[in-house]
Amino acid sequence: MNSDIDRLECLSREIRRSIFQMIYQAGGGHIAPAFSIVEILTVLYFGGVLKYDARQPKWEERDRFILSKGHAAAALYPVLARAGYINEELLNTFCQKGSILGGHPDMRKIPGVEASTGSLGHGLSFGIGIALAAKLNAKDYHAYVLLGDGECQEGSIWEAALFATQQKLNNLTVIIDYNKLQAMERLDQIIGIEPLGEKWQAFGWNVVEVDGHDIKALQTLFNKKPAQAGQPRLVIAHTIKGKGVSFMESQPLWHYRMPDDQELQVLISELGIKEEENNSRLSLPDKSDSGMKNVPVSEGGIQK
Amino acid sequence: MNSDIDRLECLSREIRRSIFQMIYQAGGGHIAPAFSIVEILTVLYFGGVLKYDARQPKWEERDRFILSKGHAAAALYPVLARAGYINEELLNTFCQKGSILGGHPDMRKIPGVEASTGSLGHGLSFGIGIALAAKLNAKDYHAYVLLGDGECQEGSIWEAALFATQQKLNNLTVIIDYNKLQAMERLDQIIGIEPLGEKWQAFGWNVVEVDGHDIKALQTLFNKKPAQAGQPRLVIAHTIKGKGVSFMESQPLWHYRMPDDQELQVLISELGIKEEENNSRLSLPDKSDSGMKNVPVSEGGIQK
Amino acid sequence: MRNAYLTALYALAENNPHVVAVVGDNGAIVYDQFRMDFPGQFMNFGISEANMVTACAGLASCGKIPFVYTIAPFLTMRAYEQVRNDVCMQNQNVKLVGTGAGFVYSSLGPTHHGTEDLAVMRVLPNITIFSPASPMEAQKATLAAYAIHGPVYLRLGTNRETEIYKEDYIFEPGKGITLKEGNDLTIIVTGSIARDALEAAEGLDKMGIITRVINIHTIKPLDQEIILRAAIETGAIISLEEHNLIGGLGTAVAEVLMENGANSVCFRRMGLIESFAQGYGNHQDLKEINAVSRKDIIRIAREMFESKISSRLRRF
Amino acid sequence: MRNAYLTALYALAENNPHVVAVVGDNGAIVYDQFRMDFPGQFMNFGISEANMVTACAGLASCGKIPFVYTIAPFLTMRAYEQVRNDVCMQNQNVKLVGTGAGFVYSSLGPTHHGTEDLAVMRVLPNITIFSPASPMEAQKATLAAYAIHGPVYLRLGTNRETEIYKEDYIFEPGKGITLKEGNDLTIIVTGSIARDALEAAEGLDKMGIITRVINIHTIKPLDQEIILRAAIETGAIISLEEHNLIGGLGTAVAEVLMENGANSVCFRRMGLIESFAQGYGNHQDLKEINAVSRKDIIRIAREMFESKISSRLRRF
Ligand SMILES: Cc1ncc(C[n+]2csc(CCOP(=O)(O)OP(=O)(O)O)c2C)c(N)n1
Ligand SMILES: Cc1ncc(C[n+]2csc(CCOP(=O)(O)OP(=O)(O)O)c2C)c(N)n1
Ligand SMILES: [Mg+2]
Ligand SMILES: [Mg+2]
Repeated sequence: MNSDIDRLECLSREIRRSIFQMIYQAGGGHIAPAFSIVEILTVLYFGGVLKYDARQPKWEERDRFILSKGHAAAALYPVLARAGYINEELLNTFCQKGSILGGHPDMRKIPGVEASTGSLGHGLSFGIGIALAAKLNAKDYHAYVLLGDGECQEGSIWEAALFATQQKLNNLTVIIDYNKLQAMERLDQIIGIEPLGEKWQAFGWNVVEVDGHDIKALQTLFNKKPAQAGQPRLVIAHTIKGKGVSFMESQPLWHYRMPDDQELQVLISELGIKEEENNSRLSLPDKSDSGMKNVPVSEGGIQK
Repeated sequence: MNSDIDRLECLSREIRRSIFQMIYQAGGGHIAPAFSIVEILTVLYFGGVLKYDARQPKWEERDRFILSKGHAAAALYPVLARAGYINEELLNTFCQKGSILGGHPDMRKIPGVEASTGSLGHGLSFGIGIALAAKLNAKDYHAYVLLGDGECQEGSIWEAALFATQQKLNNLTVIIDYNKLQAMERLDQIIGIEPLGEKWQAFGWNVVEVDGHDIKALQTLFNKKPAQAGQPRLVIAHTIKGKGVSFMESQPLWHYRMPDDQELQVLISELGIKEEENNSRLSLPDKSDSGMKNVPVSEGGIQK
Repeated sequence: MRNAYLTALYALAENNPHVVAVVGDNGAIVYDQFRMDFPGQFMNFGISEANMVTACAGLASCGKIPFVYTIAPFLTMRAYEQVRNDVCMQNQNVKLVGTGAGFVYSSLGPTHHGTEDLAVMRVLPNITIFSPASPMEAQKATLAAYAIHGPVYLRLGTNRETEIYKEDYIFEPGKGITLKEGNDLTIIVTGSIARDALEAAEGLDKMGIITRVINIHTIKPLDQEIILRAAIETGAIISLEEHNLIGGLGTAVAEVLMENGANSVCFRRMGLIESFAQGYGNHQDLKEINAVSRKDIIRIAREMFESKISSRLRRF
Repeated sequence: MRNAYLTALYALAENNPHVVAVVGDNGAIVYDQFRMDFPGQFMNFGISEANMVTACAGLASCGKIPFVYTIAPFLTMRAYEQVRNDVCMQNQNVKLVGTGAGFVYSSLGPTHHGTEDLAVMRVLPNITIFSPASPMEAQKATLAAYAIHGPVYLRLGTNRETEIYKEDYIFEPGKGITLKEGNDLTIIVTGSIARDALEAAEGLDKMGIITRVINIHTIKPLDQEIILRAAIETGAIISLEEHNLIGGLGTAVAEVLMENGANSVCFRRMGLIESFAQGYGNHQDLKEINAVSRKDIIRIAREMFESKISSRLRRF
């Protein structure tokens, strides 16, 4: 058991490194939003939670995972690569001309992606359609939807929350990446969503809370059949945006930003990126364009 | 005091009669949704709750009332007439060529209408803008928004609910016309919203419940300053859709439907429409078009 | 058109259990028979159009074929970004069925009118747009929508339209229909106002302006050929629709004419000019108030015909 | 353009306390100065575009002047029905400021692209649409938006555009600007891709096709006169925009040309053809992938010019 946890922890570290390397090569991206959900994805895909067969991405009985906060695509791609859906080599093309891997995931291009996301507030409703289809088609799969906490400010989330309860979608699990930050600031500085658990309970959901970086706790939770039958399940995963890099953690600034040279050194050491990897894939950016060549300055305010 | 209640009850009865006569003349309309809110409007406008001056519809310090469930416009118009905003005679033109009174209220045309509604889920956000403007402009008015219960299925309501709490809009009162019916069926058959009070509480609102047809209770409630400072207030008004006409009460069918001859007789007696009134304004419809000449068959399923 | 739609939907549901009738708290009694016979193929999403549209895209991604039925603006505008991102961008097999085309829900006012729907749907990739003119056509369009694998917007009126086709005909997606021949002028029309176009054309015939009437039941893809032929053969084209002048049928016709160098044709669009539909009353009242009644059609047609003649004269 | 916008907004807020800067969880650090200096005139509505737009209509109904700033599709499409019913139908004094015009947010993909926004905004009554081409123009358009009492949609790019105007000029709403003279062909363009049009035109000049470039910074109301003059004087018009071919600038130009009998002009629209913007990479990459790069402009212009000449020859 412990060795399984070790394996998953090791995988998580690898995935964080991949995320950073992809985004760094692309010249920009949402690092902190991706770091926030690494353990969740690791446990879902490699901790025996999701039922899938990467050789048959359209297998009808597969469980479905939807990354509703699509801006964390850079976390999903290395996971899909390790799960066998896409070639590892592809990761090097992230956000580049000719690639199928964009800043948000495209279900028409990438095997293993169930829904194209990017605009917040769509994934849960899409997942509801999928969970409902299981009922209509008498299939026994489960739908997992990962939401951002800021995303819960979108009304469509609450429309969906009401509907899922009405339809008794017990084959639906929603995970909220509760990192307390949205793009600009803390949620409670913009629009607070506390008490979050009470809200979902009042909307009829079976609510559980967990440390979203605790692999063991996540695994235990996801592999337990939900207690309440006939209810959709909500997992509030307490997370840290930018988890894994000290200067990024819980800093709103890092929603969409690239490290400077000094920060880079800290990051390399904290993520445990080895020299050889660093040499082969992480070349320091050309000062003139600050490595920002491929990705536009997004809403999230890169200032440099 | 009691005579005041009597006056308001008498007014309510008058308004119900007006509603029916308007709609009957027009040939169709939302009778039951309008009957559901008569006492609420009566108390707001004539029970000393709303601060207004009909001669100055744009008076900056006025309280604002927004009928978010705009399909009950036929209840608002007679109230605006009795409050002095519009001429009583206009009521006879409801939904007719050349009239300013349509099936949903238009703020560009009708004095006293603060927001054009008709599409559900807009009024609360509009009211929030108004309440927020009071804070920004340092004005001391209050905004009242009347929602349908079915309308609470719209996500925009919950976006607004979160935002109002964040902004501590204590100059905002939302009233939910909790008649347990939407257009097609009971809410709990389509999308249930129970436990309604808990939902709003979890969204940070100060929740009170009241019998929405009890004039005294409504008046007492509205004229009490809300206990909690810094919170928006929600009034859950338990109502009966179609209130006042036995065969309409709580019958989904009557969302948008006109009585046949037999029903008409019952209605005339139950609403207490007097002979002279009946003669002057209620002419039995021409059989060939069932009185449906001016108003289209709406979504709500008139079958005849 | 509503009953015609339901008849077709009933047949489809009977033949394919994946067909699902979806409504957004509307349709009441009219779906009773359907619900009774196919309880597992009916779903009411309540008053939450955004969730409804996206969930239907999710359903479609698992092989279901949702026919999503509600009032046109709530479907195509309230849930616009959902239609764009989840239905069209992902190319899902969702059928969007909007009722209340144009301002047939007259007295309910512009919140309930479908007067911008063609413009906003037309700009979306991957979608097919049907805008039938009569009950029979609505029924055929419903079946055609099913036959297409991909997003379709089906724009329906209400249930009061009377039939304009005298006999059965073949509905070909993307092919316009010449309802009436004529070589002096063409009215290109879509939706139930086709009847007004036909009646106006008969009036014009009597005035010696022999008017062709073309019904465009498929707004996208558009039948370029029938339009260009009308341009060449009649030299004057009026487009007519219950829609804002911008972005709908008239604009689509202008695009075709311009890019195909259909040069010497006189052209004029009829529809709502920089406004929502004004006024209350019945459907006919609103046509009059908004200057798209038969009288208006005849007036504009006469002006057009005269300017065509005089420009021809100038040319000689 | 973003900083230019903010500079103008800052000045407006300073002069009028009713001006309110509204954002939807975006703009981060760039608003820092503004927030510091006008804390009571800044408001973050979070990730709830529908509530944001309607609430701003409510604010405007009480005399506030909200400038609502977020990514174009979330403003104009996510909240479309709110823009339609609460801003345009009620004719409220709300300024909608969409960033990321076209596909400048290249690698973020089509959910973040503004490639249908002109079509969906153009069909709405009462709205003015500005689509500036450069920072200076964005600044002027912001001031012009303020000067209009009523709904305005201001379509901004990002912050990377370089200036195309060599000197100050007068920005007149509704009046196009001839950026470059020429009589062989006209490119009518809007937005930051105007720079590509200019550069292509210089290339074309060298090939002997002296190309006029007209910048349309006001999409609505449109400058008919400058378009018709170009039709007459140059005989060939290309429209160019980072937008779907349908419903945007090109379509607006087609409408004007057709209804004004600008007959003998060769016309072609450049933009996204029945698709969302394809591919990833930087802005330039996407222009190439989607066939609206300088090379493409030159190629199309040459084809157009040749067909103009040959059609002229045919005529003689
Ligand atoms: C509908 C919509 N509005 C705005 C955005 C821009 N946006 C991208 S990420 C983000 C913040 C999301 O916050 P949260 O859901 O907490 O995710 P996190 O950043 O914590 O990963 C915003 C506002 C968007 N993508 N979609
Ligand atoms: C956005 C939107 N969707 C659908 C409708 C159609 N519609 C009009 S009334 C109604 C039912 C409303 O139910 P409720 O809010 O409970 O009001 P009540 O009928 O009880 O007055 C519906 C669905 C609408 N007007 N707006
Ligand atoms: Mg967050
Ligand atoms: Mg109700």
